Amino acid sequence: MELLALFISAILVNNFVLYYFLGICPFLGVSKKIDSAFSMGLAVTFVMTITAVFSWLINHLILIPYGLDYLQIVSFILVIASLVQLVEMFIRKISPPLYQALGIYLPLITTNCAIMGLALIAVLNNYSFVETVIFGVGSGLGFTLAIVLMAGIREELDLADVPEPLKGAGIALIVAGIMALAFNGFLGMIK
Amino acid sequence: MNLSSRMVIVLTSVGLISGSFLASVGLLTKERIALNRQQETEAAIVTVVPGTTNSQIVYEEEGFTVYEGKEDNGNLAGFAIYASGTGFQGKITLMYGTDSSMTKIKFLTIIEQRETPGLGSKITDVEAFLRYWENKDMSSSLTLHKPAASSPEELAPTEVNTITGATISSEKVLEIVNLSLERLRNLKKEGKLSSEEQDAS
Amino acid sequence: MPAKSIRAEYLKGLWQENPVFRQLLGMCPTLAVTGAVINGIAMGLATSFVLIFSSLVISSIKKLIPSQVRIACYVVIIATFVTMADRFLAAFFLPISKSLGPYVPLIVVNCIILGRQEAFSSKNSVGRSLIDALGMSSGFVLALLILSSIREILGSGTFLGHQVMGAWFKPWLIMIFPSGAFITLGILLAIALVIESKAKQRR
Amino acid sequence: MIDKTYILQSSPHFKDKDSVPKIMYVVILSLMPSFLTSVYFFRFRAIALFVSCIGACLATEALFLWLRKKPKHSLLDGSAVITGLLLAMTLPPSLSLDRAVIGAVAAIAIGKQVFGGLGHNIFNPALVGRAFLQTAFPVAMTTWIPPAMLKVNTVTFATPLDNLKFQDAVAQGTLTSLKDLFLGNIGGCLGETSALALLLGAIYLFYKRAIDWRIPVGIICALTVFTGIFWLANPDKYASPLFHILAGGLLIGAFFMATDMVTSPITPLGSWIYALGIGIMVGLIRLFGGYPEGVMYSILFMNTFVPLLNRYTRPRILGERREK
Repeated sequence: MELLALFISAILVNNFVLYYFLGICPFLGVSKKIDSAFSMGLAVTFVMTITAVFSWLINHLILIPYGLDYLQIVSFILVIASLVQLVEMFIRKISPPLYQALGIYLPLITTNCAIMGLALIAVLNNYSFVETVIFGVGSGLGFTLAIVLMAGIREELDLADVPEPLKGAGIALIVAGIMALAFNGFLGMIK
Repeated sequence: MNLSSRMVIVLTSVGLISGSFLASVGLLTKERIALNRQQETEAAIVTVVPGTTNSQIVYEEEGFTVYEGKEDNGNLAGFAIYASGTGFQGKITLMYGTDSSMTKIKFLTIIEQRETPGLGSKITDVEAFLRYWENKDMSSSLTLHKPAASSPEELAPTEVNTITGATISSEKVLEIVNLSLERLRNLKKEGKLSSEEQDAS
Repeated sequence: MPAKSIRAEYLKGLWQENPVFRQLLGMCPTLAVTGAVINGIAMGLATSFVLIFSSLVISSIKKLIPSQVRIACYVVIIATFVTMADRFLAAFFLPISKSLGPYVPLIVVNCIILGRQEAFSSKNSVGRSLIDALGMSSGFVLALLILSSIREILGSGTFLGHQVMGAWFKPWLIMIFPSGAFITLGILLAIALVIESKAKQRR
Repeated sequence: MIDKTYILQSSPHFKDKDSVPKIMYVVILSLMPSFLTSVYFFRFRAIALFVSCIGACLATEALFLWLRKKPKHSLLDGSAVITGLLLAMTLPPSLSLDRAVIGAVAAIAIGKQVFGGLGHNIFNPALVGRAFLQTAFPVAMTTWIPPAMLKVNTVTFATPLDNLKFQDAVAQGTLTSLKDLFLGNIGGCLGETSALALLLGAIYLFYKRAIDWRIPVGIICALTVFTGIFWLANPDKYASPLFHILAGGLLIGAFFMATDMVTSPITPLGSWIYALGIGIMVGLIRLFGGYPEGVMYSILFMNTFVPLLNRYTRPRILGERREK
């Protein structure tokens, strides 16, 4: 039950984009078309889940037992970078169509703060292994939900008469603000 | 020198240099950070059990710690209970102090919270919330006074106040305290909190 | 290097290439920590520290690094300085370190920093890189300062914790919330664009 | 197939100058019963709030039209008046006027004009204004006064849903009676208290065919089923579906806000999904959420899905292939 609560809260209540402000760059940059937004969301969810697993293992099997917590930042970022590389090679071998869909987004993910943020927030909240993985999947899905909704709205806004200076990032940020207001309704739902 | 060996050498040396840098930074700041943490706990204990000059842990489990506070002359000043739980938006950790016979809650303080700024975060506000927790009867579960009272005199000895507009955050704090009170009463019944026993062991 | 170009190199970070308003970089910390001015300034300074020192180190060893592994080297160097900043804050400024939470370690993935290394430090002399980093840092601090001032004054009625609005003012809590951050930054970006297009017309 | 292509136009459906004000005036007229009951129940406070909200909405609209050098005629199309009217109806009667003005400015500015004005907005402007106020001034937005008819000597007064959520009204037996809910002699937002007045307006809207019937029907059905399950399982703890339908902002939301043509789906299937989503989310928030009421959040939340719903429930034209 607590795991379910954690999962839903990661998607809706503590949404990575709308609550933690993580992954704003892809959220603004790759949300112009629904299809690419969806692929980006999937890629992020995928990498987040794997990162959750590996960052927890490294933190609890190496860094904490040997008192190396000051290497956390360096090791997490290196793990993420190499994981993205591996995932990219792996997908290219296993499933070329998937690679076609996700390929161009994978390198972008290395500097996506959502992935690093996931690892750090999981450490900060002292999540157990299972919790970390659930948190990773949930956060990834939350990111996907936010970016796909945003892309839908931005496609619609292509036809709208948005004031010139607000076009692009400006209106996207205001939409995100109103989305954050709407998502507030879920506050307190997770006990 | 060919390219690949140059790559390896550069990467290793960058790694080594930054690693040693970090190791020294880590060592230099480690003590200070640990000290910060300890000071924070000590300050909280003194807030909730005034007069404490010396404290030690008498019982500890996940998210629940009981400290015993002693005065300068060695007399028991009271107990400080550290407890944590989920709030409206994130974890709340708090500490409250009792008198030496564990009949009354003396003071409550919030150590960490991530409640809504300006609303739920008022649980850290002395005027709006914390002063309503002074001298509460801890022999049974406490209850919330709704709607908010405007002065502590309006409350019964087992009642604490609600924050206007943040009922849930107030409820969460109450819940954390009530749960830990129950644990505390059980521990006391089982005699696990007597300091003599601690001293002997 | 002539004095004029030094000035231009510095000033471009403040406005024309301002990382937040013009390049839309480093948006995550810009939104996340600007609920209070003190947090905004602390974040700005921590990021500046990392940017300036990584630029110095990278521009001085750029010839030694083979281009195939340059990103890995940059990341390690940046992460080193980030850890130093993080540790320093935790050791000496605990309250600030606590309120910034995960966003200090997250400087490591701030696109401004890696972006400047790729775009500038890896190609320019140590001096020019330093000036570029100083300019970008100032631009970032400026952006954080503007956003956090608006949010703190409207959201709490205070500036750096001091009451600046009269008793008549009722704080707009929304400004401290994520929604307020998004909306304010969106409006600021639009204002920046208007100013820029006006300036262009004049030129 | 040819018939179906008629629905394919994108919102807004009404582009010609005549029909926009006409529909708007039907909506305004349909809100009159609620307007009158709120003035009856809350007297001067109600009038002051209506005047300041509508005035501020018109002024903000005019400011934007002037800034963007647009023709002024859209100021008189009635849409800004409706936004002001609806916003005022969702405010607590005790709200101070300066706050109401802030909400009205937010409604028009960030709810409507930043998207390019009428027909382009994604979210219901009045609800954006209300959500802005709710987050900015949470205490003032949840402080209620008793209606003038009720001779009670309290300054503050809980709404039926507050009682349900925070006072355990079902178990205590203090739940507001359905008759009071229906007539509106209760605490709450200006225009939401009297179910009777809202239903009168809704009948007029149906008669004029001004709204998509699927949306209110879907919302009410979803909420009935959702709250009905819990009520049947444990009637000592949960309130009946009828209570949930009559209480709070459900009726005004279902008939007057969720049905806003610009911000609701254009396809029948989309409308059903949208309405069910709102109904279920209202139930979730009221039963398990942190707030006593969730109509505003639910509609705004489902507003964000409308572009996706329009896109994926659109009937495919014969021979059309999805582009790759």
